[in-house]
Amino acid sequence: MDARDAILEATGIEKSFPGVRALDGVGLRVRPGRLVALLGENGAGKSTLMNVLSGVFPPDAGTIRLDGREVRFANPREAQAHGVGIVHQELNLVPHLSVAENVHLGREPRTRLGLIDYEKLHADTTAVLGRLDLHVAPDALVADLRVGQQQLVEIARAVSAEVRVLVLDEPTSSLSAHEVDVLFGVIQDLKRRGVGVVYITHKLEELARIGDDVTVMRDGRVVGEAPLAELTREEIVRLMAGREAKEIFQKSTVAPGGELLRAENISLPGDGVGRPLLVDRVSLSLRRGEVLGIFGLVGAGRTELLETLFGVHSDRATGRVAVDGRPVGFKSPRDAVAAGLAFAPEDRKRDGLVLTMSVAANASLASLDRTVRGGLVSAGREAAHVTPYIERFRVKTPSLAQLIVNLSGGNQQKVILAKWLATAPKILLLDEPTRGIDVNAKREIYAFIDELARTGLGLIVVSSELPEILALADRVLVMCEGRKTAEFARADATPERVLHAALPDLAALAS
Amino acid sequence: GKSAAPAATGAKRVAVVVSTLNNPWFVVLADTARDRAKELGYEVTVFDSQNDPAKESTHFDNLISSGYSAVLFNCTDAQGSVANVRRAKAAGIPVFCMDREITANDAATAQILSDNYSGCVALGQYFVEQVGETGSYVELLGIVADTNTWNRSKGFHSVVDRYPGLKMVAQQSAEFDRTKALEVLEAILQAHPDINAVFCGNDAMAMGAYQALLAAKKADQVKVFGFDGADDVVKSVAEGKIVATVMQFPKTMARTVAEYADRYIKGERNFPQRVPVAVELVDKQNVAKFGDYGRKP
Amino acid sequence: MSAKNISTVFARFRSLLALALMIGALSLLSEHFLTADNGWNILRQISVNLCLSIGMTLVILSGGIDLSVGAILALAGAMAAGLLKQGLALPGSSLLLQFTTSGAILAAVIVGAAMGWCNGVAITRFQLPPFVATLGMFSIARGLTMLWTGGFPITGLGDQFGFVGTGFVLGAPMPVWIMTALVAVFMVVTRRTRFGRHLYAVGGNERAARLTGLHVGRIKVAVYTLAGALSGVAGLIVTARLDSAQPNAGLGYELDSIAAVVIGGTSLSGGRGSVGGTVLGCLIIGVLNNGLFLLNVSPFWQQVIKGLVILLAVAIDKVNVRQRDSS
Amino acid sequence: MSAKNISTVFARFRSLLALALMIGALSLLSEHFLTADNGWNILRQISVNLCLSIGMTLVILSGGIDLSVGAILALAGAMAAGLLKQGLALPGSSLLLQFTTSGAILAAVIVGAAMGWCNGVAITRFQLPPFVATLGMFSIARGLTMLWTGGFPITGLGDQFGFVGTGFVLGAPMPVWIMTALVAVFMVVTRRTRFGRHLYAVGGNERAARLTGLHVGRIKVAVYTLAGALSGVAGLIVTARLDSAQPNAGLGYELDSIAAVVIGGTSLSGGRGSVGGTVLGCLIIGVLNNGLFLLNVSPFWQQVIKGLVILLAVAIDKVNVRQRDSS
Ligand SMILES: Nc1ncnc2c1ncn2[C@@H]1O[C@H](COP(=O)(O)OP(=O)(O)OP(=O)(O)O)[C@@H](O)[C@H]1O
Ligand SMILES: Nc1ncnc2c1ncn2[C@@H]1O[C@H](COP(=O)(O)OP(=O)(O)OP(=O)(O)O)[C@@H](O)[C@H]1O
Ligand SMILES: [Mg+2]
Ligand SMILES: [Mg+2]
Repeated sequence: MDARDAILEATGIEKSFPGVRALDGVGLRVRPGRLVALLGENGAGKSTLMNVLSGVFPPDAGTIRLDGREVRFANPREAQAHGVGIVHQELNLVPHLSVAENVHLGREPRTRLGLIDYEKLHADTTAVLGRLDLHVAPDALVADLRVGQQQLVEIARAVSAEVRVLVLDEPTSSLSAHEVDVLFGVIQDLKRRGVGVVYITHKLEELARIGDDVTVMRDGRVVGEAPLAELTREEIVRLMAGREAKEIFQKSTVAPGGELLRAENISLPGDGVGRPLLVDRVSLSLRRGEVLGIFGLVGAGRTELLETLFGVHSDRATGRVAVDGRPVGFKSPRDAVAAGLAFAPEDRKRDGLVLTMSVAANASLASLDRTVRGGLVSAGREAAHVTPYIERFRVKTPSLAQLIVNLSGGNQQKVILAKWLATAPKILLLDEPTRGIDVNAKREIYAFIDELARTGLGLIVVSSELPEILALADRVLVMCEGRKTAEFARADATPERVLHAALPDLAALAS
Repeated sequence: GKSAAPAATGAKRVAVVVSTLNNPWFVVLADTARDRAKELGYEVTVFDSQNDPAKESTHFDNLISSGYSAVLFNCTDAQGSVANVRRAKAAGIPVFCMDREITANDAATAQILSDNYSGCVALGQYFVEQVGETGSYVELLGIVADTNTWNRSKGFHSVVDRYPGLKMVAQQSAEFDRTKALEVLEAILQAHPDINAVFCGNDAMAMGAYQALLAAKKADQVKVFGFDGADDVVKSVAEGKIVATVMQFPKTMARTVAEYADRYIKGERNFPQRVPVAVELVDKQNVAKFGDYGRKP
Repeated sequence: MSAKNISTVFARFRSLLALALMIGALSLLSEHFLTADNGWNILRQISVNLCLSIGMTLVILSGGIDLSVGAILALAGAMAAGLLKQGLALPGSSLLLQFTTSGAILAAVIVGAAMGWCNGVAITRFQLPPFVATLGMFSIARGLTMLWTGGFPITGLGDQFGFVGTGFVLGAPMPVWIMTALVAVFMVVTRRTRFGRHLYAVGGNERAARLTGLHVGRIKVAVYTLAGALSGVAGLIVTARLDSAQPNAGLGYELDSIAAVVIGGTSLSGGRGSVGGTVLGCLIIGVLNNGLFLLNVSPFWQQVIKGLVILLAVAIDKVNVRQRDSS
Repeated sequence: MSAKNISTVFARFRSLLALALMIGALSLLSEHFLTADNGWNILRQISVNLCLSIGMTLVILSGGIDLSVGAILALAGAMAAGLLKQGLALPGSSLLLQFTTSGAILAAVIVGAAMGWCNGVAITRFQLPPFVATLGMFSIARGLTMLWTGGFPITGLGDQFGFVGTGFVLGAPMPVWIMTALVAVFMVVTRRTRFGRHLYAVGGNERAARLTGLHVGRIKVAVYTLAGALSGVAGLIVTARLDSAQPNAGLGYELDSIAAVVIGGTSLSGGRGSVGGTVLGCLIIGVLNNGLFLLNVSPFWQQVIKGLVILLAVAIDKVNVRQRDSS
């Protein structure tokens, strides 16, 4: 077969949702043994296109050809039967089934009696997990895994099936550097076997390692299609945004003010599984106008640290916290909010959003008292209250009344940030704030963090992306296996030293 | 609650199995049977079958295996309860039915029965007397899955249907329930504002029906008939609110079965299979003689 | 008009359509249906279910369920009647508290609220699933009612008390006034107050609500307490209408009220629905019951028809609904 | 042993603890409790609820609810009894189909399955919420039972038929054998078959199940069909024990069986729980009922105590449960 021949070809795909034209005559070619990177801003329609290709919903118009023959997928099962596999942007696992059962869901091996052959199931699973270098027991419950591990289970499910076309929608958003390396190895392997891969990402630097072709989408249309080699990074960004790329983020220098937050000896015992202390005697301080970056590998305990500061684990955590010099005992997130803290969690669907409510209701939820007049919430005041934040982040939504579940992933994250800024917090805790956010939005968020610091807020930013931490932070705190292993001033934080402190075996040597 | 004196050790145990305690009439029946058996020196347990023969069957299993000496029984269903009684009999435990009969003649030791059918025949005759031979009326049935509902209805119709001038404009179930009766009759009155009478399968429904008529300002022109002899209805008959009811004698029946059981335990074996306890029509004329679920002393 | 509003209106419209179809059909089938009198009738008959269903709507919106509303109704009604008739003998002393009519009315609402509060505490502090907590309360409240009444109705409560159930004000029956006032209040509460908004948030995503700093526990306790108090009000109406507190009042009402809420479009998984929808749900059920009696449909067929109409009423509502899975 | 197994065993252990405590207390309080006879009694008594509850477990695991089990029980029992006694007159012809005992038994199970299938279709194809669909079916099946029986019990079904409810095999009552066999089969089905695991997947995350290509609709239809068939079996047991099909059999059983499932630790939101837990739940309820009678507790207090014990049994289960919210 000629390498130029597409396995899968979509032409003229259209798809509308109430109030949104998500896809407007989009085409895409997937060729055997090549990876096409699908790029575009948040809300450009990438996930929608993939949902159409994998049978989640039918297109309003357009055709899909597989090996030149027109096909119609009424549901995901039919797409899979034709060899189209997909890893969706958000996790789609069954929390109370085991890893092995999730990986082979719908394809369980059976004994002659018709019962599930757990021996073979576990052996097969161990083999796939081995390919992905994921070492968890095949009979562990998925609910007990970390997000990153869950993401790998999801990928394991896709690669263990016989696929001819594999769609990966932001698969690396919660993976560690090592896990990304392993994944890329697997992708190269699949390409060698002639599988066509569609890869959606906002991390342009990943493309150099695995990409062959690039398709750029904007506002539901394809605005550029070319082999990767023919495009520069600047061109890609310009295609995505439809405007010249802005200056690379330049951090402003502000002299930090007085101490805002002090935490001493924060510890959080585990629940008996895994290590005994998820957070192990961590102390930190934060000053007005300062951005404290916390770096660490996935599983370092950063999320737990932020959650503890925010009062989520008051039943188990120990240590002292003071805000503005006054000791506070956060018994619940409510106390923390009252003391001027805000926390944007990493798992937004689970912890951040009320999916049944509108954009406006989500944005105003933490500061509803500001929209109350005469005891009643006034819709006008609510809109006036949240609109500046919605606009500031350029949330792409047809209206404030749109249900938030209908927004693209990146835009949902922006609404969460809007929600917290609307409370006029003193201290902002951001856990992976740019996960799943496109390049331009990312830059906006960086600028925003910077601007907030200048107005005197204290910010703590947790990120697994080293460049992000280095660009943003005035000070970098490094964690490894629950402990604080190093702290650097901005000037001293070189990538090598920070990474060194974050790696388990080397951490002891660093400082 | 009426607290029981602790039974003497070694006292024999007697079970009272009652179809439901969700209706005061049956509460009187069960309480009287319990109290009489206690007076006679027995330890007594009351089992509430909640109108479910399957629950009743569970009670029989329990009482058979824990060695009761007799069962004072108010069944949930004439036919559905037969198997239970036979099991008790096979285990050597005598069963004495009260108020409601079981269809088998060889299962219970004795049955002290209130004759629903003939009570309603009498009521039907009185109904025709009061309402006249022409007019329209509504019938409120009890729980449609209950045999007594139909015994009463049939007894009533065996008389009333002989008068073609008396038209039943609606026949609906209010499930023996006061609230339901109120609501059902309210709706029916919309379609048939000019009825002359309401026949209710029990007294709770009669009270509910009366409330509906009162609210519709028709209490004067529509005659309400009940069945049971519940206290508030007897009072209402005296006040002229309800035309008539039929007194069943729960206390008499309950005391009699308790005494039969006592005699059985003491060795007597000759009991009549069926002892009908005559029911009596209660109307304005004779109402003074009735009260407290029976005839005034 | 925004997409949300259009779709909401549309969904509401479909419930309305079901109702309109029923009303239309019944008007043709029975000349007695479309009369002012019958209208009041229907409204008065749904008043009890609607009181319960408002509380149930709050509970279901918050992500819970309440199986004890019928039992609390009975207990509250019996308490009011008992206190009014016999007063309260304080144990250990020879004191007897006498209650006025308004005192007894207040007591019923307080008893209802207190039982509801217990539900809320069991659910939040002891983390019992709402189904279990309120099932336990169901059994307890039924038992307490029996113990309080001895299994006998308490009757003869006086005209003043009876007014709550049978009185008329400005031509409309009291229960209809009570129900209308409650609907109005709780429409505003759910749509326009902070508490209402928080309620939706708790039901929509409890974790997110907690992490946003909402007082999740207190909101839930408040919801069950309100549901209990509303059951108390319903208990008063039932008792006053019959001039009698029935120990077995409200049997099976929990399912009726859940049905009204669900037919009104509120999602049993919480966070989605409205008091307005519940009003429609109650009306659909009320009109159906009324119509079946007006047409003198045999009791056997009534059940079959009722089942079919409930299915159809909701199926109408379901045609073309988008956004089915949003998790 | 993996983390999963430890925590499962621990959770199971706590339900067992509640049961053991009750058994211990009752053995001390009543000499009649710990006898072989009473043991068989309890087992026989829970057999009907357990049949229904197995089906209910499947339904709840799949994320649904079934309010029609009691009504289907009554219909299936009445059909079996009616067919056995009177046969089936084919309309439009003078043919009368006669049924043997086993034919009637089969018919009951088929009728149950057919009603359940209707539930499943209403829920999947017409997208009705399970609560509404099965509530409609509840009403329809009750109505059909009334129409079929005319409101009268059907009795005198013969010893052969009665054997299902009252017979003994190898010293154990038939209902206990039936229940044991069903428990064994459905433990294997839920834990070791594709269908069983897919059931958990559908209940745990329907969207994921759909996106993974599972036949979500087909699985749900199968679940409700099975629940219907199991209700049919329960109907047979009830009818055979009483030698009489009661038109109002099974009233309120839906709540009893949901209670057993929930007390057994199955989550009402689906995807979590087990048939084994349900067996424990039924046993807890059965032992409680039995004990209250043995101790001669007055029926009114029984309700209060039952409510409290249910709360306690589940509260024991809740202490220290980790991983409470993981969705
Ligand atoms: N189910 C839906 N209902 C309504 N609107 C939707 C739905 N799904 C997507 N949209 C809208 O379609 C547009 C495209 O969304 P899509 O999720 O495809 O974006 P994306 O390119 O994947 O963005 P991101 O990078 O943030 O994931 C957005 O405006 C989104 O709000
Ligand atoms: N469900 C779980 N089961 C067992 N151990 C867990 C679980 N969740 C977290 N842990 C433990 O807690 C530690 C911290 O995990 P956590 O995900 O909070 O780290 P993190 O630094 O925030 O990483 P991430 O980048 O994923 O947010 C992990 O090393 C792991 O041992
Ligand atoms: Mg996307
Ligand atoms: Mg984290």
